[in-house]
Amino acid sequence: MRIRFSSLSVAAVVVAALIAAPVLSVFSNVLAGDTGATWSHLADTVLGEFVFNTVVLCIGVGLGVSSIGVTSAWLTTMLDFPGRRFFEWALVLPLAMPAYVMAYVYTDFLQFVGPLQGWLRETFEWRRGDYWFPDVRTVGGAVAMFMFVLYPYVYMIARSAFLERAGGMLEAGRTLGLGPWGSFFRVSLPLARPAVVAGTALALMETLADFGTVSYFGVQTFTTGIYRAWFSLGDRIAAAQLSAALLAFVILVLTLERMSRGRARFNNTSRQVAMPVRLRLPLALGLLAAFACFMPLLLGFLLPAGLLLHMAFLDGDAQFGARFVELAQNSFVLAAITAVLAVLLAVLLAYAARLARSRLPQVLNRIVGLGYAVPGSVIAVGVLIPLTRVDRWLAQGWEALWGTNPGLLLTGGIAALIYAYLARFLAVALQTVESSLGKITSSMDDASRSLGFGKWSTLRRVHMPMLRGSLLTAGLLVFVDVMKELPATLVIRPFNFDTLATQAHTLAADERLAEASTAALIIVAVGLLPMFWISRQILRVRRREG
Amino acid sequence: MSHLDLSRIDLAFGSQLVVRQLSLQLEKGRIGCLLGPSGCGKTTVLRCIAGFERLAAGEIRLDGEVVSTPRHMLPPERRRIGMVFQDYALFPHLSVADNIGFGLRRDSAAVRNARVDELLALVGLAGQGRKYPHEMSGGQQQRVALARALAPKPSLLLLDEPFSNLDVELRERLSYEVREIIKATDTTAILVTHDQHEAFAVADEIGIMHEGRIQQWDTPYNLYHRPANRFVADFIGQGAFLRGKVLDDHRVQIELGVLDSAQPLVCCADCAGCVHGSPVDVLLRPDDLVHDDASPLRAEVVHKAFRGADILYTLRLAGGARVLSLVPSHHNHAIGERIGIRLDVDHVVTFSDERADECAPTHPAAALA
Amino acid sequence: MSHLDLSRIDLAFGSQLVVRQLSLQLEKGRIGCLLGPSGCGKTTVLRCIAGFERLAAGEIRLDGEVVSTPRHMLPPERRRIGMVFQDYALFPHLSVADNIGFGLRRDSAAVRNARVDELLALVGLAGQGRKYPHEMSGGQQQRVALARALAPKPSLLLLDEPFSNLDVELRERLSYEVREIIKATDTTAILVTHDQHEAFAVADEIGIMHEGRIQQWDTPYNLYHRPANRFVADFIGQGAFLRGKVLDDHRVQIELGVLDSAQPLVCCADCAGCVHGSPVDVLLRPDDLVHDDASPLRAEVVHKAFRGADILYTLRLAGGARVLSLVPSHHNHAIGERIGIRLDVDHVVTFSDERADECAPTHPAAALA
Amino acid sequence: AELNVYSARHYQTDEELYGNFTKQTGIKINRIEAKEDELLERIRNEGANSPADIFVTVDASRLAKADELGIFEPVKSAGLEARIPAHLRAPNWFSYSTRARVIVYNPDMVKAEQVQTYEQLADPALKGQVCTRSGSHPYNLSLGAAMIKHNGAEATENWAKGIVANFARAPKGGDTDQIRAVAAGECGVAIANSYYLARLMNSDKREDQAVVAKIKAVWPNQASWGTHINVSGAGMLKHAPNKEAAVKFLEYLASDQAQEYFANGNNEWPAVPSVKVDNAALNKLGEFKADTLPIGELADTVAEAQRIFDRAGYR
Ligand SMILES: Nc1ncnc2c1ncn2[C@@H]1O[C@H](COP(=O)(O)OP(=O)(O)OP(=O)(O)O)[C@@H](O)[C@H]1O
Ligand SMILES: Nc1ncnc2c1ncn2[C@@H]1O[C@H](COP(=O)(O)OP(=O)(O)OP(=O)(O)O)[C@@H](O)[C@H]1O
Ligand SMILES: [Mg+2]
Ligand SMILES: [Mg+2]
Repeated sequence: MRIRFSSLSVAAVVVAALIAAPVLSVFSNVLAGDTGATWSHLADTVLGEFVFNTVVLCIGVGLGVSSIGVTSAWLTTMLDFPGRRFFEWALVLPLAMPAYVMAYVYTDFLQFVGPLQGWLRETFEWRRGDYWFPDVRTVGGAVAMFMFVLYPYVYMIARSAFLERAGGMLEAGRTLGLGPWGSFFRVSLPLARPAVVAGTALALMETLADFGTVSYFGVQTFTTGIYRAWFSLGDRIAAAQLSAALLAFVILVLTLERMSRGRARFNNTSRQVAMPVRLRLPLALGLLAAFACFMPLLLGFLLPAGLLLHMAFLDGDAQFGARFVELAQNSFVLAAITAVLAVLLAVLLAYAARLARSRLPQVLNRIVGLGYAVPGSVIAVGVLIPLTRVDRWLAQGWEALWGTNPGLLLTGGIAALIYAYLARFLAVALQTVESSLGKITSSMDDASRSLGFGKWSTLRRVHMPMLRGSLLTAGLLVFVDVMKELPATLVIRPFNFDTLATQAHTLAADERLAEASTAALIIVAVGLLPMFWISRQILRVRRREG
Repeated sequence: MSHLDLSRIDLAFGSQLVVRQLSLQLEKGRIGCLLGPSGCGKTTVLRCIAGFERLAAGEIRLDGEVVSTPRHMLPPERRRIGMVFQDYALFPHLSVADNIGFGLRRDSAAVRNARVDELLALVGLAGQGRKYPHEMSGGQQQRVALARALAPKPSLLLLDEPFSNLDVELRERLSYEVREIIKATDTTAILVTHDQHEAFAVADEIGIMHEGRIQQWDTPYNLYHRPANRFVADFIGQGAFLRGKVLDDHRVQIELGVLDSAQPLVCCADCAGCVHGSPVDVLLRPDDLVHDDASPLRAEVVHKAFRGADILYTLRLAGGARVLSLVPSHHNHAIGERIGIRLDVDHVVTFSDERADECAPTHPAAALA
Repeated sequence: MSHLDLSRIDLAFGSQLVVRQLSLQLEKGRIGCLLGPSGCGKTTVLRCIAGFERLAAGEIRLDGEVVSTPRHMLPPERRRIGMVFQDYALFPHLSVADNIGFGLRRDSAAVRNARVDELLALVGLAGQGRKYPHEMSGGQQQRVALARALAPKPSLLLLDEPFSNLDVELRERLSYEVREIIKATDTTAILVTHDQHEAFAVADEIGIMHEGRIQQWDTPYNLYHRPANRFVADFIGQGAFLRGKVLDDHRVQIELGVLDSAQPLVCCADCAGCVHGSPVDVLLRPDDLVHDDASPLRAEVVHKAFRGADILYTLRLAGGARVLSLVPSHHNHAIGERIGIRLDVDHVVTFSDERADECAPTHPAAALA
Repeated sequence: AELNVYSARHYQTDEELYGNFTKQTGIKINRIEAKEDELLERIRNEGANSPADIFVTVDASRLAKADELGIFEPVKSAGLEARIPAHLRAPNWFSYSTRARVIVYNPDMVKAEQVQTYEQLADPALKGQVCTRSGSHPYNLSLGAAMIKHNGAEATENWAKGIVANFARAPKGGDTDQIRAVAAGECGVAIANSYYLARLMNSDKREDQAVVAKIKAVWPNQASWGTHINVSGAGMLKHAPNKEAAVKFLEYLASDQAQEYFANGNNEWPAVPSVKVDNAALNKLGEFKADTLPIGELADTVAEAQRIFDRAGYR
């Protein structure tokens, strides 16, 4: 008897291999070439600082996003206070703000020559050195930037988890003497652990992959180190090795986290799916809660968006007009296609791993997830390597058959771009979907199978509907990420193809921040549309399911 | 003062009233039991007591303190209750030992571990503390839920079908031990169960619920022998109703003869019935009809259920009415056979038949088994 | 050829063998039942049959086709089974009607609706199809699970404690109707239950499981009266063991007198015992001891359990041994009272006592209730 | 006909430059604009099938590096050779515009004579006064590379250490940020690219004018090797599918009109000496002596400059 591979696992392995190819091609450089000189130079001079800054950044951002994200998610799901319904969806908004734009805006606002300090100096007739003012362009400032734009990852995923049918277990906690806070720390939070970890991991991976913000702030991190090895020292291999080291670190952390879960599960064990009634806070506490939700929103969105708007009005992009419709359309189409694909593929991969008896799909999924931690330029090159290779085979084949050279079939179009996005952002969808899938008991699968449904139709008829909220969340996260993505878009896009992000970059890279504000604002605005729609949709799903 | 006092509580889900004007009192250290058909509101009553549901009317007092009214609710965690949920609601992220020790967070680790081990042993799961809930069988999970609720020594225990997934032997042992614990610690408890024997064995007082109301709150003996209405008579134990005519205070004429009651006839409490000549329905329990080969009275076997020690025969009388009889299991008769029976009635229970519907709400599944 | 055929299957969770060398066959249209203490592996056997677990050894055939071996598994959806899960596993995102209609995707909407309504009526939930599972009581959810499994008319039904959360009346009605459906449609079924009366009433054949093995696969009558070993004797029904001495093929001497068996003495099947003079343990069922005020044999009441129709007395004999006796409930005696008893033994069941441990694996909860 | 350009230049005014070429020749231009190193990777990966005809960059050492990778094809064009000075071209590529790395200072804080050369910026007298952007930015690396060529590695390393010791604050931001910081008094002196300065000077925004009013600019090293310049340049690719058009384009870029667009649009100086642009700010900054080192040779020492900066702690 032959062991048969199911269509599901074959599909999943193929998809995973394809998506992981760019990351693997980064790894494949690890053993090539002699990079001893570069390494010893880096180790002697800057590596320590890179590592130190990166660790500080990770710890700061990790603590920041998880505390802001979890607190706001918990407040809006479990309690009732003034403005709760507004905060439920508004807390997502900072997501639309690219971190590097935030960095520009805040720097402009807060730096020595900026309006705030300028005003202070004028009003109080201070001079340099007369007063202390926090400097944004430091590690601390970078932590703040990332914290405020990235906490929505944790907020959204944790919120899904809090809302996901844990009513009975919360009640059990209450009968065992836990108050609302105790329930939070001892029941809700541990049960939401995979979600909080997923959200935090995403935020951290995005932080690790960031180049724009940290280099603008002059904060040397592992990623700026990769760029330095690659561009300044001209050592591509060493750059790849540095990337690989970064990824190894990420794998290590994620693996340790998985292992520490042991055999614990996080699904609902109770048939009581309805959430307990929200606890209505007394006014004073309610205002405090509203304040706690307002601060991240203010700092992560309202203030920077307001500043951008101010700039855009004062002296925005001279090209504003019909061209922007095209840019917005390009961005939107790319983001929408990628979001849909990413969600579908993530479901496929997560579901295959759920059903698999072997560890292989889980390992593959972790590798697929790594794309998010790889700096955009590196992944762009990582995408180009396999893609152009395939392209060349295709071209050769074509030429052998038809005698003409078709040029590059894949790399020439947006397909390559979407592939690159998937390689980078599938992690986002995957983490979201995986954490929610884990909340569905396996008896749901069994029940459906016993009623005559195969794996695929069980997926379609049982899991997908139950995951609806999370799928929308995943789609939204990917959508917004694609809207903001820059390095890969720059290199891989086809001829004469601009997006809002490239437009903003063109100006910002030329140090024309005010003019870049227009495109940046439109990124935010275009991101807002689906965000409104999806947040409403998610709320509706949640409300209906009680 | 009662330890637990529910007075005229109403509870609604949306517009549907699920608990209606329900009152009950329980003294400290007593074990009450709620019995009733599926969906009658038993779990809901427990949830009201625990503080999970907001009352639509009435109030609940614990130790004299008002804990629930339609406007005010003392949070569940401040009621010192322990609850076994019908669906267990174990924590999937915690091992069995951690589940059981969950409510003991104020104790030192040593004390907690000792208590957890003690409870694991009690529920027959010694040494299995390191497993996770999903690695346990249904009945094992149920026992963990029980242990978890007992661990913090609550002053009020709410047990929602805590033994439903256990085998008879384990169920009897555990219910016995839980009763001992409750009595030894002067805990008050409410048990919900579908197993009447269990209710009889464990509870001091039993309430029969139907459609959100308590029909009778009484001792097991009285429920069986002096049911307050036709619903209770029907629900508790087995039996059949036979048409009869009242002869006098102590006697009723039925198809099988004249029943002579030691006490004056027991009628439905709030019925006018029981005057001479009035037609009544007489409840015949399976043990009221004794199998006797020598008896001239004969009935045809229409159904039989082997029950181990005895066989429960469903018999058709000459007049067509059906009655039940419990016969030691070596009297094995075939279906269709006509066997001898004899009346051996101790308590005569009658219900006036005109007003039957009012006396005893009809029950959807009341058809005779 | 049997419809269902498990031959020598093993199943392990990690390194722990949970099902061991288990075999069973069931003809088409028959209802088998698995009885056994909590955690003995009943659910696991059903899950193997359904195709959710991979065998460690052995094979399962359905209609002659091999569906499970350690290397190959026919997916569950191709086995034409219906299963009621111990935890119901209702789909929380679907209404009750949609849950029940879930397996009917090939039918037209009209056919499906008709079937759903029919099943809702069967389980006593007519008109409640639009509710969601979490809006139903535990017992109502259980009935939905039953209806869902029945809806597609599977050819093999696996029922894992399908009535555990239902009241007696409903349970009896439903188990009766499910039996009728199974018989009418020539379905094969395996029922797991903890309720022995239910097992006796519904099943054609019963397997007693213990620690992953089947101890005896037999008819209800034989299980009760001819238990294959001490474990089965202990597990099925109630009873006590008394020391005795074999006199001859038909007679045993015990403290209460000489037991005379109509058949040659039934001993543990694989025991050497039952020769003259050998010491044996004699099983006394509660119905083997009859209460008789006139009898000179006296025993002291040490415990009593009111059971409605009768009271189960635990009695201490002069020699200190304890026995059980089932007495009609109007014979109400107080604890400590000495009452008259008389032997009325029909089937004498004895186990050779030296080799008792080998014959009948001891059972953790085997202590007498 | 078409022409495919991979460009690292991304100035908005380049639109006209390309539009004009199309108008003149009927050749449509397709562009991808990205950062040079990534583009270089793309070209390398695409290999023989690459659609790219022209590669445009804004850093001489990148041009040289690309050349070293062998992706360019030599262009023989008498016209180009005649118009573009020798130190601004190589056999395989041509520069079309130049920008200078100038010193900007705040006369309230430092004296003009303190900041006449790059080397002076390392003078302890300027302690706490110097601002620059990151040392690993190509503009600064290119300056470092030139200094190694002129002064030697050791001197450059000492210089870098001196600069680091003089920092008013850690390197951060872009060149414009440095200029603003000087105007605001956060730093006394900074290094910036000429076109950022010129852009501020040409700006009609009030706050930009306020900045310009507060600062003065210096052409560094007029007495020695001259002011460090960098270039925008381009070359034709080896696998270019449209070689004819590519050559035409390279030649077009050296034409008077194109030079004006190319340079003036971004406040740069045309590479062709004969072309004079009319740019108020550039006019005001006036003539200067530029470094005449063959610009492509900087590539040799860029990596070394980075290593020196790393050692000196010039992040
Ligand atoms: N996933 C699992 N991992 C490890 N052990 C398990 C797992 N599932 C069940 N077991 C163990 O296997 C044994 C048999 O479990 P099973 O669920 O078959 O029992 P059961 O006879 O159905 O019991 P119950 O009557 O309590 O439902 C139990 O001891 C249980 O602890
Ligand atoms: N959340 C809810 N929303 C609407 N109706 C509900 C809800 N919960 C319970 N009900 C209804 O209230 C009634 C009482 O439910 P409850 O759970 O108290 O019954 P129960 O007596 O415990 O039954 P069982 O013995 O089946 O567990 C049932 O008819 C049920 O359908
Ligand atoms: Mg209930
Ligand atoms: Mg089970």
